[in-house]
Amino acid sequence: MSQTETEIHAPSTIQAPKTHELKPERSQLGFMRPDHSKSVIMDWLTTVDHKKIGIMYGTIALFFLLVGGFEALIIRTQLAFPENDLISAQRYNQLFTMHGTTMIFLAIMPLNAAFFNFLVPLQIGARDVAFPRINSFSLWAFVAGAIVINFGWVLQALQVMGLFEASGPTAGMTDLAPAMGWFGYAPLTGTNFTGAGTDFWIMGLQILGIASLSAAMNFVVTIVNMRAPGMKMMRMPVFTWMTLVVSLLIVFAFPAITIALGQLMFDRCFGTNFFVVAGGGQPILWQHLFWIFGHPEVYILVLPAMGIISEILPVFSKKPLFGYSIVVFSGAVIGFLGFAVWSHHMFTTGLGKVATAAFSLLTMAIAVPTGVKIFNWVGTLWGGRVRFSAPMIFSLGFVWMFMMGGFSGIMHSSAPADAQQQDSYFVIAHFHYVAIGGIFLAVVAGIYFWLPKMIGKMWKGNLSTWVAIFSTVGLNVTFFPMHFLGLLGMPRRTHTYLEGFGWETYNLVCTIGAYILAFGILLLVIDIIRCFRNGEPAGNDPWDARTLEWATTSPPQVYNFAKTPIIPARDALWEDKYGPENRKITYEDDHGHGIHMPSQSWMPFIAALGFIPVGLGMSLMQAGIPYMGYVAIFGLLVVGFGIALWAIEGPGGYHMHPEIDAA
Amino acid sequence: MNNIEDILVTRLVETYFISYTYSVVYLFTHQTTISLYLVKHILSGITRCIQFLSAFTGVFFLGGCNLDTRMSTFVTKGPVAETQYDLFMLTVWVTLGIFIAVGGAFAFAIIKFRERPNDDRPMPSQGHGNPLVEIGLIGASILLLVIIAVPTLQGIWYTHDTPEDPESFMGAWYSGEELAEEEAENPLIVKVIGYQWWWAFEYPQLGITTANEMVIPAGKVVHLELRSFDVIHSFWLPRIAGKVDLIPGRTNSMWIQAGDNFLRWKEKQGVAGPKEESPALRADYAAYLEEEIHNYYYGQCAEYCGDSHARMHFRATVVDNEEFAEWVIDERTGHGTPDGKTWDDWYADYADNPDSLTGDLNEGLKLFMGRAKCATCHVVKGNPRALGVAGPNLTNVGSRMSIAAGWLNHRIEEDGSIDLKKQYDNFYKWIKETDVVKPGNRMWKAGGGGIGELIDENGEPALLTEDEIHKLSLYLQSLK
Amino acid sequence: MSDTEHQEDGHGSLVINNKKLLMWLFLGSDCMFFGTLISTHLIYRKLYPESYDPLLVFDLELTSFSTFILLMSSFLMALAVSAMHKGELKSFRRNTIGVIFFGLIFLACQVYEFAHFTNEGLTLSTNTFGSTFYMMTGTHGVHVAIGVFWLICLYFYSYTGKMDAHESAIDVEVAGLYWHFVDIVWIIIFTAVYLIEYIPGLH
Amino acid sequence: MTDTEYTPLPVATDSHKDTETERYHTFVNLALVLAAITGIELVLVYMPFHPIFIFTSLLALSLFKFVAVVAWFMHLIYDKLILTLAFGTGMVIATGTFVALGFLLSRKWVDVDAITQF
Repeated sequence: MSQTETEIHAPSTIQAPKTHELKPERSQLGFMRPDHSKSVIMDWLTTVDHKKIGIMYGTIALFFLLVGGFEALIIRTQLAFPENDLISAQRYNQLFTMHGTTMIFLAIMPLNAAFFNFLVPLQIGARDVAFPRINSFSLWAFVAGAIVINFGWVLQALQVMGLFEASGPTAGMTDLAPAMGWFGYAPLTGTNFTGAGTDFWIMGLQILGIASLSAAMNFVVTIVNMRAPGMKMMRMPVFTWMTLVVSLLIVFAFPAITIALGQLMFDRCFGTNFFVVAGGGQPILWQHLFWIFGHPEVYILVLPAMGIISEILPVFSKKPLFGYSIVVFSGAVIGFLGFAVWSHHMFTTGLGKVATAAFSLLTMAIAVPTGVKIFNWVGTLWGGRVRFSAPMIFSLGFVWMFMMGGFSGIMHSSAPADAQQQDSYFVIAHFHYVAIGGIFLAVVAGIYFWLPKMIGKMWKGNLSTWVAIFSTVGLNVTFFPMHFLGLLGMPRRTHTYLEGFGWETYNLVCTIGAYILAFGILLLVIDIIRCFRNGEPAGNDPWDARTLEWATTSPPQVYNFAKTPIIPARDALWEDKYGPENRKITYEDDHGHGIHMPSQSWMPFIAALGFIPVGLGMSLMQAGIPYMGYVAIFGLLVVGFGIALWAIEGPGGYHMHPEIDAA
Repeated sequence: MNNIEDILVTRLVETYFISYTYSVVYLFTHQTTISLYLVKHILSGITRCIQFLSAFTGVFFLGGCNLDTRMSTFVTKGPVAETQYDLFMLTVWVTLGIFIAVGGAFAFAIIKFRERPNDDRPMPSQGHGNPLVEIGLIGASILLLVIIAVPTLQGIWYTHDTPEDPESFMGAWYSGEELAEEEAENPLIVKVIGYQWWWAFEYPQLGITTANEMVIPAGKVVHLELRSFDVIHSFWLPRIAGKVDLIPGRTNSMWIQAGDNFLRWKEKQGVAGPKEESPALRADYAAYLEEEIHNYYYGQCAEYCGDSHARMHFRATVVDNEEFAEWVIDERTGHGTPDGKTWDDWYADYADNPDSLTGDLNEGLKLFMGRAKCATCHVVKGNPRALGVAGPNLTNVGSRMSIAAGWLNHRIEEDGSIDLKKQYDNFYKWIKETDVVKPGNRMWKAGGGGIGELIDENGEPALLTEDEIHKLSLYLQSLK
Repeated sequence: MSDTEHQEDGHGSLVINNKKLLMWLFLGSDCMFFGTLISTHLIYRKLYPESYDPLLVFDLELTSFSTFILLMSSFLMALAVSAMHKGELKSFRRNTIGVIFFGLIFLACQVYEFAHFTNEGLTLSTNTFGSTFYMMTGTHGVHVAIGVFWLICLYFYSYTGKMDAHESAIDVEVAGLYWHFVDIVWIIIFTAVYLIEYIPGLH
Repeated sequence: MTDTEYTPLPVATDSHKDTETERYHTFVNLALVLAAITGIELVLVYMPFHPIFIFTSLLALSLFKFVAVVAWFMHLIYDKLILTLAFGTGMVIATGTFVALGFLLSRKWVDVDAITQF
């Protein structure tokens, strides 16, 4: 990775006033800290730099995006023709389960986390996040969760190659990959219906939950506490605001799923009766607990996208965001109302009239703040000077497609109409318009916008236009017909369908669209690689942007800002460039102390990796493989020791003196 | 950015707008010609290039655009589905309005305010918003939502509780016998029970049970009690009603009605006065039911329920009152032995001298009771020893238009009769490769009791032979 | 313990101590954890009031005793935090050892209670009451155990001489917040799970 | 902090000590009150009052204990508002969820036949 260049840019310490050699020191445990390592791998594994962590999140998430996309392509290929037998029913069910899980937890959420990590400290003028080591822990816990959740695929691949067989001690290993849908409705997740895949899924999600929770708390503290002087809450960039709202949503929504998954795990491993009908368990309770988490989760996915768009549109219209405060406020309202509408996923479960009506009305209410955002985006363009650079093309596409997704959302909010749409392809169309037309396009817009900042290289050529054409055309060819499919009665999650129901043409068109979309994503990957390999130096502010992250170098130095900026206004950089004299950014004097940097550490990495034996051990124990309980306990000990040593080793830290460079 | 790129991108954005307006509009133009004219006026100023694009989109959707399909929610055949459809269309019109207004403003802004080459306009004003505009827009969106909300609430109340409709009380239309006194003031009740992956339909008032193909009277309210045996399923009969889930540990209910009742039908016909009554009107109403409602309806499980979720269909046959009564009697009577003996005699022969029972049907029945172990899981009304309840009730299975929970069909669409050849093939296929037709099925593997696990005296696997399957198929076909 | 890395590098807008804010956020989140657990328990109680009579196994004297113990430990914790702020290390140690001791008594009571209930025939898999009860009180017990472990660490850390009235006071205060939270959760559980079962004729 | 330039703060100012002493008295009083309330609760459940009355009183008393511990032992009234917000949001959402679930799940639709445990 070109990231090694960052190291070269690092201030040369020889010129520092005190001859201050940057050498690793010993921690309070007596070990050498892994600072200033020459080994690139060691440097990245132990890094606490929010920018490197962000880039790692992004890379892994893009990988899983491709994995999830590949799964989707197989699904679509299977459905191209009626009564197709390309893959078996079980394989199909595994694919759509893992497609949903992968896209939500392993692709979109970490992509958002990548942007949070990279941008938030830069946007608020901070050196790093509040707890850099917790940040590193979050990343590696996410990786551990991803490994556990996908472990079933590995076993299945081994099984196909003849290297693994469910016999002897592993006889209980049936259903290697999860196959109960990404919301795992009980009692299908019970031991009488599904096997080991469900356990991998439960444990993997549990670990991902820990990763998300720790990251989210970290970001709330960062945003509340670490802002540069003058960066009042109402001067923060909208993306930072949305990060704050999303982090709070994670903090308050994830416990519900954690407990629900815990109960499910107890049902499977220790014979409790939470969702076991014969023992009095009510599967409906799982649905409630899941959606109490699941609906805020929808906003966890989509609010960062809205934040990205709210950053890009002003830059390329040369105007401030229209109605900043109301956009921020509506984001917060969406977040809060998000906790009060969960049952609209359950209109067909027989909630009763009053509850159905209440959730129906609340769902309509949540359309208002969402609409407000769209109005404000249009207002931002109005009277501006609209430049069609790559990030802008995707942002405009986002507004368009997200609007489409929003409209089918309003259609769902009418509970009786939803009785026909629920669990049909209409729903699939709706949330893919939101997820691809909304979130994916916004994330791509974000990549086009910020990658020059992240790697210091500018995009080459106009491939982005083709990416936009293929991905939006592909998305619409794939998902627009699905509205009709759903209304013509095709239920979702069916691995095949009979001829004669009028679904054949639509399905074929959808499949063709999926390949067009896939081609668009392929072009995106090519474009990113081209940018890495051939990009020209980007300069600090290639887009004539407005917010603070563009005030520093591209890529930013490890300490972000040589001197702490003092923020006089919203849109700090814009005011600095074009505003009156009294709104220019000034810088704090550091009194020659240098910049205090946190030390790198192995402990978060070790503690997080302990989750792998915990997850796999618990899952395999449920499948009846001997000694696996001990593996799980061993993993817990690794986690515990990692955290304890992390606490004892002390935060460390060293000083850098960039002022010589800055001069 | 250079000139060509600029034009290209502008075109791209225009293409977004136009192709979308058109394709959404197309959905609605299908409904009435008036809206078509309206839309034509709206689109009248658009250039040739755009017309070409629209034509392209039009052809694209025209190819597969038949909205009157088996499970269509567009062409409804009952008040519940109709209410749901009307609400859907209301949301469509409202959102279409918003789409045109906001999308139009959006597209206008993009085109009007785009940066032109050598643009020497002054820097845009750095205004931060306009509170009046904001509040106005919020107010407008709330107003639009109220337009949806009020009918939604009415719809929720209407579709939720089974209505008290005197015409639908069993006493008012059911001519068969053996109806308990207190049931006369109730509508027909059907208990729907979901299994992995088939449906049981019990008629508790009539003491009958059928599977996968329910029969209901036209124009009458039917109250459904929904339960599940194992995992969550969902009852969805799109043309008659939206779905309600079957959740284990819980009883849900819903009501369905195929076709309007007399009162509602009169209202729609514009006949003055709800009390209006005449034999001619009644005849018209009967004709309406006969022509538009009596039919064979397709339904499917709509909640993912495991391996063969895709193959968990069901059917509803809507019949008139007399046919319904006949069907009930048929179901109650059940079946005799193939050659008219009493069951006692047949069983005596079966025990003492099975070889005396000859012919394909008797051979099939012997397999049914014996080697193939069908009777351990299936009920055949009449047969005193076929009492298993783990699988679908097979009474009159030969009269059903499909087997394997709607997956294997033998209905001739033109006249609604059974294609006997196809039916035989379906039975044969189903028995021969149950696990292929429906992976994970318990009829094939039930922990030692399935037909895929049959063994001979030595404990060796001994699946049914082709000849045995042939005889079983013939026997099952004869159950009608 | 010393989790905050470089809050000193935070800038002028520093509103509140990082660790403290983090802990309060965690507690807000923990409210949802216990909220979900207690909801599950009470909902199943409401759905199946007749399925099980907890008075068969409950022992109000014991539970009241452990409630009292936990309340008092919370009191001592408040004193320990106060002592740390004043820089009185000895007083801190004295109070902390008291908290640890009371925490251990509480845990012992819970272990006894679980063993007693199991002997009486109520296990995890007996019915929904068993499942929800054990999981809820067990999760609480795990919280107590982690708290005890944390305090023991702090206690021994106070002998290393690395404690100071500034940073360590915050560490102790954060541990104290956690401990108090464990106490308030028990206040709710004591009322919602134990006491109301004794109200005659409520079901 | 292992910051080399770090200078330990003076232990505590006098005024700081005074507030701590003041708090000390508050804590002692509060502990007594909490113990007393627990005693009252214990007695209350055996009293021959109307169940609804007892239930309401118990609710109020435990709520008081809850708020008292949060406010004083956990220093919330001495601290910044934002901490109250962080914790309060969690409490409000948790309580709201509990109440909503209580309404949504009711005995009347339970399919008792399906449950074999009792």
